[in-house]
Amino acid sequence: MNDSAPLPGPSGLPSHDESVAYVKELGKPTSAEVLRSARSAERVALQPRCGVGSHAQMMTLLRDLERHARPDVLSLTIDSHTRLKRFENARAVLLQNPADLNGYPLVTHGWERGRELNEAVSAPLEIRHGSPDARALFRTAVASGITSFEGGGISYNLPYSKAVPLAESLAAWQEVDALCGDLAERGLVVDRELFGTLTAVLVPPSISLAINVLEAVAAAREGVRCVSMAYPQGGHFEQDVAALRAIPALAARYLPDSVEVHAVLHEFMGVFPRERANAEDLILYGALVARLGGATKLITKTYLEAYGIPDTRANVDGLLLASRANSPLLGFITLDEDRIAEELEWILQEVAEIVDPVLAAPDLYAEIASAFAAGRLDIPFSASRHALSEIIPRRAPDGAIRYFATGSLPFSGHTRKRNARGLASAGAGSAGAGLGDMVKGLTADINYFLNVFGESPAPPPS
Amino acid sequence: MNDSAPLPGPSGLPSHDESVAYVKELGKPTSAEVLRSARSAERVALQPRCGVGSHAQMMTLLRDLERHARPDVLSLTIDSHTRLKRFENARAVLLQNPADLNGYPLVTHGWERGRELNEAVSAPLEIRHGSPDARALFRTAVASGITSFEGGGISYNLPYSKAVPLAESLAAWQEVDALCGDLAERGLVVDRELFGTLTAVLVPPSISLAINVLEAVAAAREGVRCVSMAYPQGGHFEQDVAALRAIPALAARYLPDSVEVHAVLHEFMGVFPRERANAEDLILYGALVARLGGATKLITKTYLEAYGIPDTRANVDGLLLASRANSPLLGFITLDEDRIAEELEWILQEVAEIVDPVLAAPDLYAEIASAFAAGRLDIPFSASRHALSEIIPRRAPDGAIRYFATGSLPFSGHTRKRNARGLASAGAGSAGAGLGDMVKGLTADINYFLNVFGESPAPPPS
Amino acid sequence: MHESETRTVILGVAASDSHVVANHLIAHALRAKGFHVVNLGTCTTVDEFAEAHAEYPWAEAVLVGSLNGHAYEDLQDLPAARARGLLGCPVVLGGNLSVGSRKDASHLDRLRALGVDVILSDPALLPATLDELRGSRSSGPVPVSSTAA
Amino acid sequence: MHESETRTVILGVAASDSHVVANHLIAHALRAKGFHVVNLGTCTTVDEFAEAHAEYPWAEAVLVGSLNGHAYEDLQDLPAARARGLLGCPVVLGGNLSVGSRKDASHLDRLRALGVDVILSDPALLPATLDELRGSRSSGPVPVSSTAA
Ligand code: B12
Ligand code: B12
Repeated sequence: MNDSAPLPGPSGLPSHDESVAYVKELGKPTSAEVLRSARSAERVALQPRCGVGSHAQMMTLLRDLERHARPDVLSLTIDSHTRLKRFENARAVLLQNPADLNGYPLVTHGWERGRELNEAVSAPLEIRHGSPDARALFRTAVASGITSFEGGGISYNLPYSKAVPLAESLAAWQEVDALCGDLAERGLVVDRELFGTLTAVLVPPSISLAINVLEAVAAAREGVRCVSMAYPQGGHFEQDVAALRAIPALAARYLPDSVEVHAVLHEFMGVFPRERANAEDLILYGALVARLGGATKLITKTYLEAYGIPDTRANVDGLLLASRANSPLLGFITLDEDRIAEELEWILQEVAEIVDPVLAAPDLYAEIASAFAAGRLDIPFSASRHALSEIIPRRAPDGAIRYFATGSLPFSGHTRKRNARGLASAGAGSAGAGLGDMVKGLTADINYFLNVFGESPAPPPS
Repeated sequence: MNDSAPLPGPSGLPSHDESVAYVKELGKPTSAEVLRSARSAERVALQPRCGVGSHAQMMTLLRDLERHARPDVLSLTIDSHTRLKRFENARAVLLQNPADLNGYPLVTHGWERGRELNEAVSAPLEIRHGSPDARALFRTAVASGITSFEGGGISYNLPYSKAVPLAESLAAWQEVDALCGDLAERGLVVDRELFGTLTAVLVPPSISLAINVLEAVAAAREGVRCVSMAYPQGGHFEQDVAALRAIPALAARYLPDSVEVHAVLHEFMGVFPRERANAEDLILYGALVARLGGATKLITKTYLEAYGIPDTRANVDGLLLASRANSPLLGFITLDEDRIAEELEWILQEVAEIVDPVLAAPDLYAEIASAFAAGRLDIPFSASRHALSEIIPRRAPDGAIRYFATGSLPFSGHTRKRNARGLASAGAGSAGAGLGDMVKGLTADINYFLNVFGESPAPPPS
Repeated sequence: MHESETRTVILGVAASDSHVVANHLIAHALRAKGFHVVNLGTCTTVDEFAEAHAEYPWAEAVLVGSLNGHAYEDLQDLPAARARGLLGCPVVLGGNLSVGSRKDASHLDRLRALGVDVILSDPALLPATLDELRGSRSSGPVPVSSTAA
Repeated sequence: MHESETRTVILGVAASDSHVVANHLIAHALRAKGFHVVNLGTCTTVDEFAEAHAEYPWAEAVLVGSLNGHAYEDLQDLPAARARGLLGCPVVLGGNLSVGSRKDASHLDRLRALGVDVILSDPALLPATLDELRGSRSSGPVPVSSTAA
């Protein structure tokens, strides 16, 4: 509990059986159980992001969040040294100034402290990180009795690292998934949440969902039994609702019945308004999208999003505001169902065009790697060299995210035309426009909500 | 500013011209101007209830509310001694323990202190009180440069006092309205808000609106130029939205074009849930009703409603939560317009059946008094002997408020049948049921939102 | 002391207070249980309660509601009335008894000090309370601080 | 010192940081203005920046983005590199430069102490800043703490 005391040395991890027994004795539900009961109660489970470097402060943070906001699941957000396996850097910063860490270095702190955290609160914990190779972290998490683990061989590689080959991350995550399979056989279903949020900014729904499907299929093959597919709120209501509703449809089409699938929404993950009132409008909006789209879980934001990692109070306030979306008094809201149905059809069509050829290949992992190399699979704004980022998303005049450039995605002519049509009226498509104009247009699309709220695009103080 | 200093003695009030000039120099908009600009911006103006006995604390309260929540209009809620002209009691409590007052005794403090309050904030002030005879209070308010004044000869008598004859309160309010007419001619339009909220609990929309119409017609005849018609949220979405939308329709039908008319919603004024989360669901719901019903202004509640007068922080939180309803991101919400249109038609029909005979009489004031004496006009749960309270409201199974007993209201057979039909399925109408059953049913209807949220009907700690 | 067949109570809302919904419901409910309810309604001063008690000296209790937070101020005249030998029956008080959202116990103490005999929060407990008061009355003096709040 | 016709800059995101959207946009924008942008992308260590500078010694500046709050830790090796005579050009830093939502000025000071020459928040100011740096460079040593942040 005392950060200035020497850190526990690398210690032998308990066996899977011991960890499963530990979870059973913990006396709290697993993440999978919480998700299942939220779904059957038709409410959206809420989860904050939270992670600080110091163990003592992490305890306090979790306890305070639970006491004041009663989230359904709590996060251990891991620092970005740990996610890149720079454990020595994490240790160095931890010893020098834990407040400089942007997350909790679980591997460095060790699983005994993980159990301490787990025992401190009654909500189950999830590890949120961004590791292309999360094996050490996963083992520490299981030993800590933590029942939900985010990531995947694609979604925790391309947005998070520069040069890790996909083959490597896919293999590492295959191992994590297989460990989950083993745990499931021993009686512990770990919720494996896939990070369909990707690079978060202007992600076309069909890209997010296609990656979700590929990782889910891979996970299911290794014995994973509970999959959460996450989608980042894009900002266009009917498109976002359709994307969430696509998740059960995709699960039915691509996954065995034995796998439980949940839809997770990330409240808007792009440029956030700076004014508190505007940020709160956006937070509530995101929560309503989750509710009306039928998401099982919502990952919340705070009014400090534009500024930096929020303080506890802001995190609590974000959760409480989002929980208004679970109000029993919103039955009066009806939606433009025709428009949603149309978006849903398009999304399912695009996802099929992207994933069907990949799933038809004999070796899924090899095919994923070579499809990314060739651009048949792609994500916008890749942090990694191993995706081409030839696809360019833009917003249509109504705010929907469309493909401005489809790169080498194996899209039908019909899909391509529909996307072009959506953007044509935006003037975004003027083929003659120079790079400068394109960057200007993209920037405006990224700053979408600033425009909605009439905030200037000036960046927050560094 | 110092409550222990001697209170200012009764001092000569400035002339109307001096007060009008003072308001012009104040450098802030009048309430009428704020309402007009909210309406043209299509946003709901927000206003808290607030009033404490001590002058210094009232200053602080107004400033704190403004700083933290930027309401569009601020209230001076007056204590209930002052509203009954028990000025000596107000003075006694003020000197002994100002915290024992449930509002600000403006007459006792005097108009110079009223101006101090007015100058302390940039939002215009409204006096909210409940005085059957508000003449002294009105004169003090005008001298304080306060540009909005709530009440009316019916709505501030029947819910607030036991034995004041209507002829008396109507005459007192006729004087107040005439003073407003005089001020309007001198260039100051005072917003006269009518308290259609009445006894607040289970008020059938057509009763609230009928009283609004009668008071508005009376006010317009005396030269009042800006009328706010207030309606208490009943809890049924389509009915409440229809009631708000009825207000402009009634204004067009019954009032001259020269009178500006605004719709005001009171967030639910009945038994409030005790749990903070549930109370906040109800607060947000009320704010959404205001927005979607096109109200110009919303009077907010707080999560402490069930307990007592809220502290400043709770009041701020209530305003901030309600302000989410002004979000530009709610355009996705569509409503059951057919259902709303149906309710609207019913409401307009019922109001016409109530008010048309009264307005046809040669002497409006005399007719109002004798109609109440005969039950042709009536309100449920009257605090006054001068209304019969023969009408009994109940909730239909869908939560809508209907007439269980229409008393001596001059309703058509059609209206009576429609109301009975609405309730029939509730089993509320079983004519043979005893008084005990009726009270049980009424109590359940009053506790409606406790049931929605699954809270027990146990009363809050006294 | 006069004892009628039907039991009588005097009901009303405190002097500065116009909250009347609970008052209506309590009157209905007690009548449904067979009580004769003399309902003085809202804004009832201590003097009015005393007059009513003088008119119905067999009334078992005076039931006062107070919601607006002014209970203490509104019952200021109770000690004087009692000193004059008025209101000799138990005074039962219920509602929201002080201004503000966070209540401490002291505000109840000062009400008892004024002479309030019973402080109740749930009106459903009134019949049982009245029975109990009648029981203790026939056997001895008015209990001074029995409370269910 | 080699001066090519087209002006060259080295761009990248700090060592532990994968936030890349601004990086893409800045690269595009500078290219649209005619710059040759050597974009090292995300997760770029000080050593990698130094290697790139050794390869493009005529580069006018190294532009580092840092969003995840780890700027200080990620630039720990900058003094050592400078001591070895590497990265002789101005280092311009921008983004979200410390962990947390309430920033005080001290975190900028410690970055300057590491050898960061310019701290900028708005990337639109980059071209003007680069012009200014070139101007002051031809006339004297690298300015140590000009800042527009
Ligand atoms: C409706 C209402 C009004 C209506 C009343 C209409 C009428 N004539 O009845 C109107 C709008 C006129 C009104 C006005 C005011 N109100 Co008002 N009102 C309410 C409200 C919203 C509901 C009350 C109600 O009818 N409830 C339904 C009935 C059935 O329940 P109840 O009254 O709570 O009573 C229960 C118990 O208290 C108990 N009980 C009640 N009486 C008795 C008596 C006995 C003997 C017993 C045993 C039990 C008992 O049994 C009931 C059932 O559980 C409450 C807040 C709330 N949501 O509860 C505020 C509230 C009571 N009002 C309040 C105030 C301050 C006022 C004003 C003074 C405001 C002002 N300064 O302008 C005015 C002035 C009125 C006056 N002169 O007294 C405050 C009281 C604050 C405090 N104690 O700290 C409350 C709590 C609101 C708040 N949170 O601030 N109000
Ligand atoms: C999208 C996003 C992500 C994506 C990034 C995808 C990708 N590969 O790019 C994902 C989901 C992967 C992600 C992950 C993380 N993120 Co992040 N992320 C964001 C988010 C929501 C938007 C960033 C963005 O793309 N903005 C659009 C671009 C155009 O603007 P920008 O990056 O803000 O840059 C502007 C300025 O800073 C400046 N600028 C940027 N670079 C440069 C360079 C120079 C030279 C100059 C002059 C200017 C400049 O110009 C830009 C335009 O104004 C922000 C919060 C927000 N809403 O802003 C958080 C945010 C940056 N992330 C944050 C964190 C903590 C993380 C994580 C470390 C969380 C964790 N512990 O798990 C991880 C780890 C990533 C890592 N290893 O570094 C924090 C940083 C906290 C802090 N500094 O206190 C933020 C602020 C969120 C928050 N409020 O907590 N994130």
